[in-house]
Amino acid sequence: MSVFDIDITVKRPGRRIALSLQADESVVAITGPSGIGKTSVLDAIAGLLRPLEGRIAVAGRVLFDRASGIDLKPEERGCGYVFQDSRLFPHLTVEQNLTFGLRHAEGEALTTLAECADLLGIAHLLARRPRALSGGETRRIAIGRALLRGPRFLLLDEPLASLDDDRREGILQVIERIRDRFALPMLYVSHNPEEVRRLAGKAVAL
Amino acid sequence: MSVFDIDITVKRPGRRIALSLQADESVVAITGPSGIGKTSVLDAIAGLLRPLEGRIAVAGRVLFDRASGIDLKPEERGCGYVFQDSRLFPHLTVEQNLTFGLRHAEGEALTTLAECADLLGIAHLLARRPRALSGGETRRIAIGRALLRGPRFLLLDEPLASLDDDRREGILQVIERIRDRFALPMLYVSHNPEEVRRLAGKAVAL
Amino acid sequence: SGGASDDGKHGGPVVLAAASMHDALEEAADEWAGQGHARPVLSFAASSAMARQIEAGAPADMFVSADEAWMDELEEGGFIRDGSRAVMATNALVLIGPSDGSLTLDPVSGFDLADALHGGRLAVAETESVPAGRYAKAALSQLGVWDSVKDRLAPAENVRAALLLVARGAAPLGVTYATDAASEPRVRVVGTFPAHSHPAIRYPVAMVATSKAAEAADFRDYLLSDAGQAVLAGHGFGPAEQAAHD
Amino acid sequence: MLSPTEWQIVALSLKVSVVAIACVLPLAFALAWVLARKRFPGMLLLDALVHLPLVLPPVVTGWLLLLSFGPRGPVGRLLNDAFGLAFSFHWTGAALAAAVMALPLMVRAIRLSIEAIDTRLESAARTLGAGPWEAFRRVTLPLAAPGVLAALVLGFARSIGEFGATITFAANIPGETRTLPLGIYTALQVPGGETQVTRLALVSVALSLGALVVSEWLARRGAAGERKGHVL
Amino acid sequence: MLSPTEWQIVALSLKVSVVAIACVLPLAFALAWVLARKRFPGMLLLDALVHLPLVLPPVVTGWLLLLSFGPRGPVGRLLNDAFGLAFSFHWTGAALAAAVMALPLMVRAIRLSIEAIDTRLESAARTLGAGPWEAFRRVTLPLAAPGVLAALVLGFARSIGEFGATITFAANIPGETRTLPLGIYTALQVPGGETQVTRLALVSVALSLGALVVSEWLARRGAAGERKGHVL
Ligand SMILES: Nc1ncnc2c1ncn2[C@@H]1O[C@H](COP(=O)(O)OP(=O)(O)OP(=O)(O)O)[C@@H](O)[C@H]1O
Ligand SMILES: Nc1ncnc2c1ncn2[C@@H]1O[C@H](COP(=O)(O)OP(=O)(O)OP(=O)(O)O)[C@@H](O)[C@H]1O
Ligand code: MOO
Ligand SMILES: [Mg+2]
Ligand SMILES: [Mg+2]
Repeated sequence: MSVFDIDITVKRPGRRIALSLQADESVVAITGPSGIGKTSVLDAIAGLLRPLEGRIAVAGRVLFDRASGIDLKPEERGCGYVFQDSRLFPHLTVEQNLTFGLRHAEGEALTTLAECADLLGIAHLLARRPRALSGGETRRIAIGRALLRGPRFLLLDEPLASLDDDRREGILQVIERIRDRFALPMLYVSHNPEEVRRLAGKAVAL
Repeated sequence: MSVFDIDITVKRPGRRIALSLQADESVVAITGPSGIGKTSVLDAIAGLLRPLEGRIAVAGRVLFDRASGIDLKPEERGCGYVFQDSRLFPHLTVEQNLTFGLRHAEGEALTTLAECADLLGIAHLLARRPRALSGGETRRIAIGRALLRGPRFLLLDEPLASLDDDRREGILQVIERIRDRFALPMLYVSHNPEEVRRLAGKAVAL
Repeated sequence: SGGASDDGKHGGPVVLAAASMHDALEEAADEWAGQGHARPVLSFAASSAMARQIEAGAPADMFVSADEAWMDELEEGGFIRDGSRAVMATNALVLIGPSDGSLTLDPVSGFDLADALHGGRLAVAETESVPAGRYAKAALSQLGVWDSVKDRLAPAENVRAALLLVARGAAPLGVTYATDAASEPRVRVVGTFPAHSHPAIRYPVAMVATSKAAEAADFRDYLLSDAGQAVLAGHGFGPAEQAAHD
Repeated sequence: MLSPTEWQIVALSLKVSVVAIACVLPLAFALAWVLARKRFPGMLLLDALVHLPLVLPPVVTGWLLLLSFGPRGPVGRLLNDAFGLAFSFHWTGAALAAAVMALPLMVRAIRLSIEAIDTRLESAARTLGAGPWEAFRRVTLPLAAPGVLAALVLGFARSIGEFGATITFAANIPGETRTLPLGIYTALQVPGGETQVTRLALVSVALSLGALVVSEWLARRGAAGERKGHVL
Repeated sequence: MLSPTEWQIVALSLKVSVVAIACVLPLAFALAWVLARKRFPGMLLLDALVHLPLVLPPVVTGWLLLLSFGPRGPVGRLLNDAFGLAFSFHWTGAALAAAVMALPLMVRAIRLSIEAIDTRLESAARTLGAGPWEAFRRVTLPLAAPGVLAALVLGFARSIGEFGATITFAANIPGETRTLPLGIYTALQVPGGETQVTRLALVSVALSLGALVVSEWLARRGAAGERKGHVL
């Protein structure tokens, strides 16, 4: 049973984006130039964008199969999605953002609120609202929210963009630990070749 | 006459951020960990955040001087600001976003719409609205908007985050050309040491 | 001032009139215009609203009130022309029910109104403020039945609204003017209140003190003339003279 | 300051308005949500129907209420047989009239807020495991709070001021349907009633000023966490 | 279908409403902007003042208009002396009444939209060289478009239906101030006038249905460019 078994075509105005991915590696990097369709593919896997055709299976679980009419709702897919645009909830505090998905934890608990806030260096921000955060702080909270949700797999859309080297290194280590300890499947979009080399067992270029 | 003559203190809830910068180099990089205050400092230079005290002069032009009561309005400062969060106008097309500041061009014309769209690879997007753009496309349009505004100086807040290597290289070359041809003062926030080395004559760590 | 009466668009005098006089005055105005005069401009509203317009200096020429109280108020304030006040018409008060009913009930002293309501409410115009309601209250009190129905009332905005409540079956019985009852096919007159049971129902007319319109006074005189009175009588109004004898 | 009768009028007005707005709020929200988010044939008709009480003179609305919710009206008969609910000449009728008149204002305000919500936030909630209803409750609803608050203020003010539909449908019965506007109207009909009109009008204004103060306070509390330190 | 008199009523209603809404829109926008963006002492008072015509029974509003804008009122005298503007018994009076009654609804709708605007976009416009006024015109105003559109619809519907303030302030003069609701009122005084009432009411509904259609069409045109391809 492969970890990722994905073969889909996604429609975007004026173009179609195709991804075919069979991988036994738990972390797969997705690369490709800006605008090629990386985010669109992640959206499709998360259940936010319906593929024209194809099949999506992660860790043996079929999320979408056009042929047999399977199309799990986003909340049934159990993904932890770090959106490229973060999408923090503006009406909630940082802490409420982080714990939003806690009650729906599906996989094993990867971390606790305290540990996560500590690792990401956001413990001092818990009472704040997203509007009063810096770019990198926003990013880190988006990562924390996806981890705390207890996901079956992770979709990471340039999670480390706009973070300084020290932070980046710290979070890379967290991701590596999750990969090694939980064997959690991850799709990792990044433009950074070094990150890709270090994290991913496999890289697909769109 | 130094290109940058800045000495300010900016207030953020619970902390003060101080920047002291005297530089004769036209491109200065600002680095520092996430949340340290890089964006706040750029906001202060752009006139969006009033410093508690100090003085801001760029290319001999005093933009702010607490002592003598000078505080130019944002529209009088003539900066081309690439915001960390892009801030494209959602109600305008990409083309209208790009040309928004054209009528207020202050410095020399750095580029034309056609040339700029070509260099940034966004010519095919001109009729679109910002909501239907990818992350990297949004970023490139934010850069184009700042350049087309005919600025006296540039404030670049991680302009190349979330761009692939090829795009990054292309835009780096554009910035280098502007630096060399127009000797345009630039403050460049980046976490990428290679970019900083390549572009900036000087780097300050916050 | 640039009011409606002197911008040349409306040749005729501006007449503010009680809404219940609508049909009668429209016909009278037609008749008057047919005699070669400029047609009066008729504005219908509640008497209170019109009296306040006159007090505020609105460019009206003539006022037909459903209510002597408002005319008194204007007279005391000096807003109407001395000697121009007269009673233009009178009316009768009736008890009405739906036209598909067969009830007859003579409103005499101590008549069993409460029982006839069968648990429903008696539609009246508001009994403290609206003239038709005040007459109804006076009549019911005089006949000794007020106490038995005063908690069973459905007071409406004006007498037309009370009429509508009965016509629509929301109330089994109502008290209105005879003219209103005659105009609504879905109601029938169950009984007529004796004239002595309530103060005489009079519609006073007067010229506004500031009136400058040429033929305003003439139209008033026409309404009081035999020809005018005949038009009003055609709509069920009683003659002006009757009131004068009170 | 106020006479016992006047206090009765004020208490009744409050009861009628509070009940009307509380009952109509969920309906207003549902309509606003449907009009903001769904595209369906007949949508314009629904939209028009909601606006009806705004367009028609209030007296006509009261008259239509009488035709449908009155003792002989089809809906009125149904509700009476099924639940023993009677509207005509009853304070519930005044509340129904107030609710109907407030509805279009409330729907618009809430709809504007819902249309301003970035639906990508709802998608984010879904990926975090929240079903449609939970995403609605935890994201859509709180983000629509400014519109709901505006709807409450507008609706309350409108229902405190509602006159024509109420008097036509529910009549002007002291202690039962004589709300503030009906009391004011009654006073306005008599020469010299102006002082009472002024007193009751001031009470109306005070009531909705109170609602305004509460709403602005709630709005600021909600916005406090989002304050920006920026000059611009 | 309609008689000449009825056509006259319809045309007058349109004229009154269109003029009222067109004239009051800039004021509504200015008030909405101030209430949304500024914090100043007396703000609540201004807010309350704007809501006044909503809270007070329309007849009282009409009476207050009569007292202030009537020929003997302070404002009325001033406007008459300065510009020869007279309101009583004049269509301009009906327009003034309609404008005043529509104002609170319009202010709220626009205010909701302005409050939803991300002020960082205005900052961005300023750094691009636009002064406050230009940033307002090119960013704030277009982003407030949904609220303005809603304000136009609400205001137009409200003014098409306005009765109490108009008849009290401007009277019921055929061809001058007898708008649709006053025409309906007048028809209600006539035996068998219900068919005319129905006809005029249907015209009212048709007019504002027209306004609705136009507004939904404009709203969709504006939103078309921003459509997302997402399922959610
Ligand atoms: N609008 C705001 N209101 C209040 N505090 C803010 C606001 N924006 C940022 N801050 C806080 O001010 C501090 C400096 O933020 P700033 O955005 O300048 O950091 P930065 O250096 O740009 O970080 P990054 O690299 O993550 O973008 C941070 O602690 C942040 O939480
Ligand atoms: N909401 C949308 N509606 C319509 N088209 C879209 C939308 N989002 C993205 N697109 C278009 O679809 C294509 C793929 O976009 P996508 O966001 O998947 O790219 P990407 O590979 O993630 O790019 P980047 O690295 O710049 O984020 C692009 O051409 C983009 O313009
Ligand atoms: O003003 Mo009336 O016609 O007595 O109810
Ligand atoms: Mg992307
Ligand atoms: Mg920053």
